[in-house]
Amino acid sequence: MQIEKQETGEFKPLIVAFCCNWCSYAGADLAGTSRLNYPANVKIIRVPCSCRVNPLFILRAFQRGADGVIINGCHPGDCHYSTGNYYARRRMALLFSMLEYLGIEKGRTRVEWVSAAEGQRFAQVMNEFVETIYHLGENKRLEDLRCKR
Amino acid sequence: MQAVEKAIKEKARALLADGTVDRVLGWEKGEYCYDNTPAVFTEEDIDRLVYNSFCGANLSKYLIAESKKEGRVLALLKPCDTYSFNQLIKEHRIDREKVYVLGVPCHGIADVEKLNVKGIKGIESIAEDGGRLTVQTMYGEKECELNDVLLERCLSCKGPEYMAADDTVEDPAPVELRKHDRFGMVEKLMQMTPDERFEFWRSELSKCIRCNACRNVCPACSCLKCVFDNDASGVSSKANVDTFEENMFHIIRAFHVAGRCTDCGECSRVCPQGIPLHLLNRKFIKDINENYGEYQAGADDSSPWPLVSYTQDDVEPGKMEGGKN
Amino acid sequence: MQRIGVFVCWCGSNIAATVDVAAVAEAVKNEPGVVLATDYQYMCSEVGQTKIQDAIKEHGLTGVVVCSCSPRMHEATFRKTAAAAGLNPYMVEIANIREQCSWIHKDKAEGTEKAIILAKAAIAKLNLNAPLTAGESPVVKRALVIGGGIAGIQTALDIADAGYEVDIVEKSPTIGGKMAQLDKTFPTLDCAACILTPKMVDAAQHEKIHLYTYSEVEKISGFVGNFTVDIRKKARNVKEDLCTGCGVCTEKCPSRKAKSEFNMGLNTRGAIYVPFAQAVPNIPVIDHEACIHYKTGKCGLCEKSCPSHAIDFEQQDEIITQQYGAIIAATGFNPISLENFDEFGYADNPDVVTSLEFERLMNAAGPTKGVLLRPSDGKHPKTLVFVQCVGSRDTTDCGKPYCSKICCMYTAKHAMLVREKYPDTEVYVFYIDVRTPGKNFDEFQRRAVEQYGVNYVKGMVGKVAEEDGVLKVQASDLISGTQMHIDADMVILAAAIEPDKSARPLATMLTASMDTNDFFTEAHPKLRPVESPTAGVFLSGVCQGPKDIPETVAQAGAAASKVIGLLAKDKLTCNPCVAGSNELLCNGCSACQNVCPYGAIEYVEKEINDHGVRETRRVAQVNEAVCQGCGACTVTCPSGAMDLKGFTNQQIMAEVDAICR
Amino acid sequence: MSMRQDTLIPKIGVITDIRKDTPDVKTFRAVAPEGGVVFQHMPGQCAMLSIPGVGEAMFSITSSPTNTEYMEFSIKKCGCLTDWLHQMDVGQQITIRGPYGNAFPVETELKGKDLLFIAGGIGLAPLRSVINYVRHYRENYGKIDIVYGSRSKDDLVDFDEIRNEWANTEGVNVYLTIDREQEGWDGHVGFVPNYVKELGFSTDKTALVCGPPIMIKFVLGALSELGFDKKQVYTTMELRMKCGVGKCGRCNIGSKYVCKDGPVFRCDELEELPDEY
Amino acid sequence: MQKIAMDRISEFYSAMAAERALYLPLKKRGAVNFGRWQEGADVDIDALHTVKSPKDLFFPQSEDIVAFKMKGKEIEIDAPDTPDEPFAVFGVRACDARAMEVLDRVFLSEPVDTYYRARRENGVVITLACTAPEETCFCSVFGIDPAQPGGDVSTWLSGGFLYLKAVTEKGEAFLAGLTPLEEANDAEIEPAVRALEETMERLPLKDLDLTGIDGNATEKLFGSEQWAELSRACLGCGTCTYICPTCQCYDIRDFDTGKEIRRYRCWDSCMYSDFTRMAHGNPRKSQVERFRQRFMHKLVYFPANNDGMYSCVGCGRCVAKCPISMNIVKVAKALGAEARK
Repeated sequence: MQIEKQETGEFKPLIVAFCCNWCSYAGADLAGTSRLNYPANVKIIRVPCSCRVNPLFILRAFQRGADGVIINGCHPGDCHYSTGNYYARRRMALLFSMLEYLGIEKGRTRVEWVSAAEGQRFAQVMNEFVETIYHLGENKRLEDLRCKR
Repeated sequence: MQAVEKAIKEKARALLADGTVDRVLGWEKGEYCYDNTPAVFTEEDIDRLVYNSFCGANLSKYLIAESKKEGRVLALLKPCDTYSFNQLIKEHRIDREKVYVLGVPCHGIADVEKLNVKGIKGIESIAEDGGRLTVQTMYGEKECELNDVLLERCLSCKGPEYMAADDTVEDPAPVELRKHDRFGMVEKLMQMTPDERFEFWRSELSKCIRCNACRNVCPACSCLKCVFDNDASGVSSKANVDTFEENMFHIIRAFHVAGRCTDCGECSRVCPQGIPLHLLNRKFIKDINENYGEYQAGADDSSPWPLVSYTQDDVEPGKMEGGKN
Repeated sequence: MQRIGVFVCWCGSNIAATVDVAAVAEAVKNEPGVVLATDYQYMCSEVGQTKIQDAIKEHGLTGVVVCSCSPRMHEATFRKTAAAAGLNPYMVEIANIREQCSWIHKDKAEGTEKAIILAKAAIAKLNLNAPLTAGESPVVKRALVIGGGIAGIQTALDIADAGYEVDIVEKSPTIGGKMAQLDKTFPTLDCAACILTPKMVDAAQHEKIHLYTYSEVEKISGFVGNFTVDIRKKARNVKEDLCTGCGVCTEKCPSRKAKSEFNMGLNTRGAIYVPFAQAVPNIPVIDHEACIHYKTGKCGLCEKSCPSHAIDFEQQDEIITQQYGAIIAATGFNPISLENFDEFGYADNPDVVTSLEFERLMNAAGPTKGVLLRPSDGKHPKTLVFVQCVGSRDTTDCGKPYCSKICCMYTAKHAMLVREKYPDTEVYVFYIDVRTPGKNFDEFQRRAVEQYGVNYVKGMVGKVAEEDGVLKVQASDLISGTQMHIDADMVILAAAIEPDKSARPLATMLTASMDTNDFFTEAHPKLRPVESPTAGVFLSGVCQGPKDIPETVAQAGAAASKVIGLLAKDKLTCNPCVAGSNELLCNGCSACQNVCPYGAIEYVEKEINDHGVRETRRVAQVNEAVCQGCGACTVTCPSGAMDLKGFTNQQIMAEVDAICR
Repeated sequence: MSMRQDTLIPKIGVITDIRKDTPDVKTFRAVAPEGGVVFQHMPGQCAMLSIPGVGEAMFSITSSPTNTEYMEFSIKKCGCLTDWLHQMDVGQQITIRGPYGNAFPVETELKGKDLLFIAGGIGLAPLRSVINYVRHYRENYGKIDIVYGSRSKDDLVDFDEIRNEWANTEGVNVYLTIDREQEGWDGHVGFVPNYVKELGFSTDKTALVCGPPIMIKFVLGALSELGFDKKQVYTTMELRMKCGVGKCGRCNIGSKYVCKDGPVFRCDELEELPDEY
Repeated sequence: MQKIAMDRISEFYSAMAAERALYLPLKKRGAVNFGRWQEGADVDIDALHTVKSPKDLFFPQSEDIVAFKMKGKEIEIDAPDTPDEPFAVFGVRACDARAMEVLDRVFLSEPVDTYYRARRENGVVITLACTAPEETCFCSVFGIDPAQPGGDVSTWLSGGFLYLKAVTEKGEAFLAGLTPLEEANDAEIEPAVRALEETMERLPLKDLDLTGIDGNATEKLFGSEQWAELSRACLGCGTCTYICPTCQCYDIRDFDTGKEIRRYRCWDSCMYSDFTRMAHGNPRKSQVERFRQRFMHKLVYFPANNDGMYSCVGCGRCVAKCPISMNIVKVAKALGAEARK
């Protein structure tokens, strides 16, 4: 049942999506309730707020073979904790810029603000992101080769 | 600098004598003319204190431990060291009351590695006259300009002002501030293609031996226990077991000091493999300056740093001006 | 190592149609810690829940993973289920295989594969869960309202009516606030005093309300349910218990130079004074600045004349310390200073007045007894020019970027009242936009134009200059595109309003957040508009943002109801998923404190034993009753000393690992 | 495929029995997958036990080499790995490598001697191996005295074995003590060092001491008061160990490696080492 | 003795690389380290010292020792194959060659470390005599002669030629297979050897006196009050340890790849604060103790266990690279007087 890239020869990107509990996780639920399709490659991790996402988590995901990481939070100004996503925005803006500086493809990381009402948008964002990663191909620059063995 | 050294010793003696301080944190003469070691002196051994163009070590980090001890310490800080000092004050790491800061003028610190690269090896002695170095080596006498062998950080000198000082030593012959494009190399890298950048950093970071010198010398990396040493953090590691970890360690280290790094350049100075680690820090500094407003860590001792602040209309992640793709 | 039971729900066919539930259970049974993996049609049904409970007892489970619908749906259900079987409710994790799996994927193989990964991630996380206990903290059944304007009064009354003790702290000698200074109120034009003063009396007489007037909050510590507040009760130099409010002293006082605050400095008052006749409490206070006794040591007329010997020149400030369960900020507003608006000549011309000054000039209890006379020469003004948006919606340094919201309406009111009382006057109103969204508001403003013949001119006044007792007003009419020159007798400026200056230091004491304009920030701008993000702190009135009286009263009531909801509880159950600091790792750098939106983090000096090394260190401590569990602190902490229970670094990393296997 | 051999590569041990000795000590019985002991050892030697991914740590082998059916380890719960071990069920596999370090000189110096065992708390674990060894070869040794103490009666490890087997062995005297009075305890109350002094053993014995560092310190004092020479006293040490073979550089005290030159030291040898433990 | 002209040196490299994997000093972004040779590699045999010593080739900074697959309650052990690739390392200086003897003492003593042994057996060490020692060099203090660098094959640079001479049978066999070499006379390297001897006389540290600092000095030196001052500025980093050709402390750690647990060992440093930390305490609580451990080990404990052999070879790497310029020379000088008292 495991995704075996070698087996099929076809590239199936692995996407880790961090969703804040209050907006985007609910948005993802709404996408589900509305039966809106997006690829199964996306696996969601629930966090209380986008500001809970540590850069270490993102790098860890890449290390372990994720091909893309997306962080979803409440729209700026709508954070359940009022300021969390503002901090997340600064942290991620700087982190992504640094990754780009190190020559890591820009498209592999993304932040999207998705509200609880935006099920449609959640599905759309995921579809787009998977598409982007599909075009970028396998993550080779941040992975840990030991995890491949 | 000899005049400055003399003035430092005089001030130190006076402050020790009148009980203002009970010890002095400075540099001690080494085995050669260039390997001065940070040291703590008292009245008895203050003669061993040295001050010249090889006193590179930023002493501010030692004050974390020194200010925990009894009594008051006289700390010799070069202008750029005072930024680190301030940042540590801001983070409540140094007990300001227990430190007497003596600002000491600096004309730039010479980099022995750069002398070696110039073919000046087997150094026996170095005479300093104004900006000129006369080096006696095992293989003959060599000469060079101090300006040609300065540490990377001194090329982008922050200037002769002290951000914190209880007293200062006058500079008898101030030198002109060097003009250098601090972010030139960062920009050059951003002009490269991602592949070229990736290759650049791979070839640099693959040299890393995880000796932690960059971390342990860094005044901003002053955690009691680093995440990379903490087994419970899930990312601890003693060695770069794979290419990824070489990246990860340095990305996270740069991220953790982002907004707090004063660009003191100690990381690059101490790296045994000569990795230009300051280029990581400067990338963050450049991004912060351009997107969140000019910010110099350590210019004051109280303002919240950029990563613990925000504005409602900050730039969106991925939208910072990057390089060509 | 945990002993984990995994329960895969079919949700009828909702899950089972696209996910092979049996295969999921089979695939996870060898995961670390798993001792049991099974599936059932409806885990949330009574039978399903019983299955879980039986398994907990039978297999000695230390944790439960339910693969089912969204945790937003049934996490609480399954936590209760587990708790009933003796398991800590926080040892339950949900793998969302319905909303985020079966409902969005069509291919069964694909859905099953994903469900297995989601289940494994939940198991990996659960392996690192620790039992959490929700802490409890007692609630002091007393509320503190800071500010005694209409907002504060209304909030206090509502809370007191529900049976709780309320203290009002008001810095001026009387409650009543800005509303007491108003003449009529829009859009109904009823008299402000007539509707306000009864409320002031109600508050004073309410057995549950205690007024601290002429008092200020000096120190606040503690947290929701249990604040400790120091209140400085400034010396009035009049003994409250003896004073009968007869007013003899105020009449006898020979000092007459102090400007009346109540009348906006348009007339004077004595050194011992009551701000206005209906003041509550009706007890005078001595203004040391103006008092001859304090300046020269002589006089003492008031003392001699007081029939009840209530004057006490020696009286000192008093500090009152009191516990509160909730604090309501109702600090109100002030018009901004117009000193910097040179173009209107406010500082130089007494006949250029602010709208609030104009209120006093129109008020029967005002300096002119309600007759409109211009301040410079006491003559009847014939031509009046009203200027709106003075300092509002102004992005220069002099003004405020926001709309002050009330000016359009009160200007219309003023214009209308002037035209009604003095039909011979010519009234101009200069405006940028007229904003009248509110019940009967637009009708009101239209009446001013249509019935009362007020000249509304879209445009801004460029300059007001006095020339031979006439105010030369230069303005542009944006609609006709012409320059206007009006010889006015009075110019009335609708000054922007700003939060009272006491709000900022109060916010600091409360660790409540403020926006850049010093208005208090709400916990959520839409859903929690009367609460501060700091638990136990509530917002009433203009301190939260510009608003008119009805809105203020509505918000005051809303804040009161939130407070009542809090005070009705004997104990507060804290969210156990809060941050916690590992003191061995804490550097004491304050980064976490900087990003905490709730002021939940404190630093203490503490002796630490770090693997045998003992030293005093500055370490962070989280107040679990205040922390809401956002996790901002955890990421800002470089050493990882700060972690979030229920979402620890290790747990999230374990989920990442499980997903990326 | 032939299995690569290196001392760092462990073997598999299967847990066949778990006994809860005290609230925080469990004794685990392990056998090789094909049955029998995982490897031979001598009393006092240690083994590295590990759960891959959780941790690896050194534990003394508490079973006697005379038992060829299984090995036993008494383990106190005090960290990540031990927590894990305490949670496991019978049938779980763990990895074991060893034996490491020296042993008590049961076949040389101790032979024919009267032996005095002094243990506190979990410190009985390494001595239990010796005690059962000398009980097995009873004829090779003289009189045996065992002083064992703990915080409370619930903290006495292997209590049943002590009471039912050791105390009933010919020529073996067992003296038990607990730190504080406790209901249901009619034995001696008091700290081990004081009890040793009270019992006043004659100095012709050889003492084997193990327990918490503070207890060892005071027992050594007590023995010296009684007139014991340092050459008559053995103890066993615990330091952070990684490799077990004296190469990784972690457990040395001066020029000695605890994992290789120890863990058993005669107290006069110990005295020569720099004070760094 | 054989020789090859320096302008044909790359022929020599390809010839060696054809036989077995060839490692030699390569320059990468300013730093010279041993690296695997391939056509066009930036070889720098003039560099006196590589940053990392050739120790890395025999005792790699990190290496997998075993792997485990966890299946429910069962554990499957998967031992890696013995490293068996034959290789040659060229450009090893006399000091680093001696360092291997030091490491041999540790890893080849019982119980033998089979990982190290395999690499040692598979590797041919081709040393290179120094031409321009620097002020940080003090190998002669340990009786090392940089003109006779040892290894399996010794080489010398002189007059535009590289001279080679097999020292061991392994070396001889290796040389025998290399075609581009010409025969040479031993006397041809004489000028180079003499020049080196003269330079050695000028080294400032050549008279470093270690008298009294030996395996018997524990008692005298362990309690010295100088340790506190000497270690005061120490950052507790691992630079000295990791660039040292003889430091051999290691750590064993597990890495969960998601598919299996890989157990690997990696260099560790006794200078690190957590080196000896245990759950309940740390026998070396402060940097003074850790600092002392490192130097006592090199100068006292190691000689005590190894017939007086110091585990320092005077390569001078730590002298040049310590971020705060505190090093074994300063320590030895400070303690020497005390030891000789």
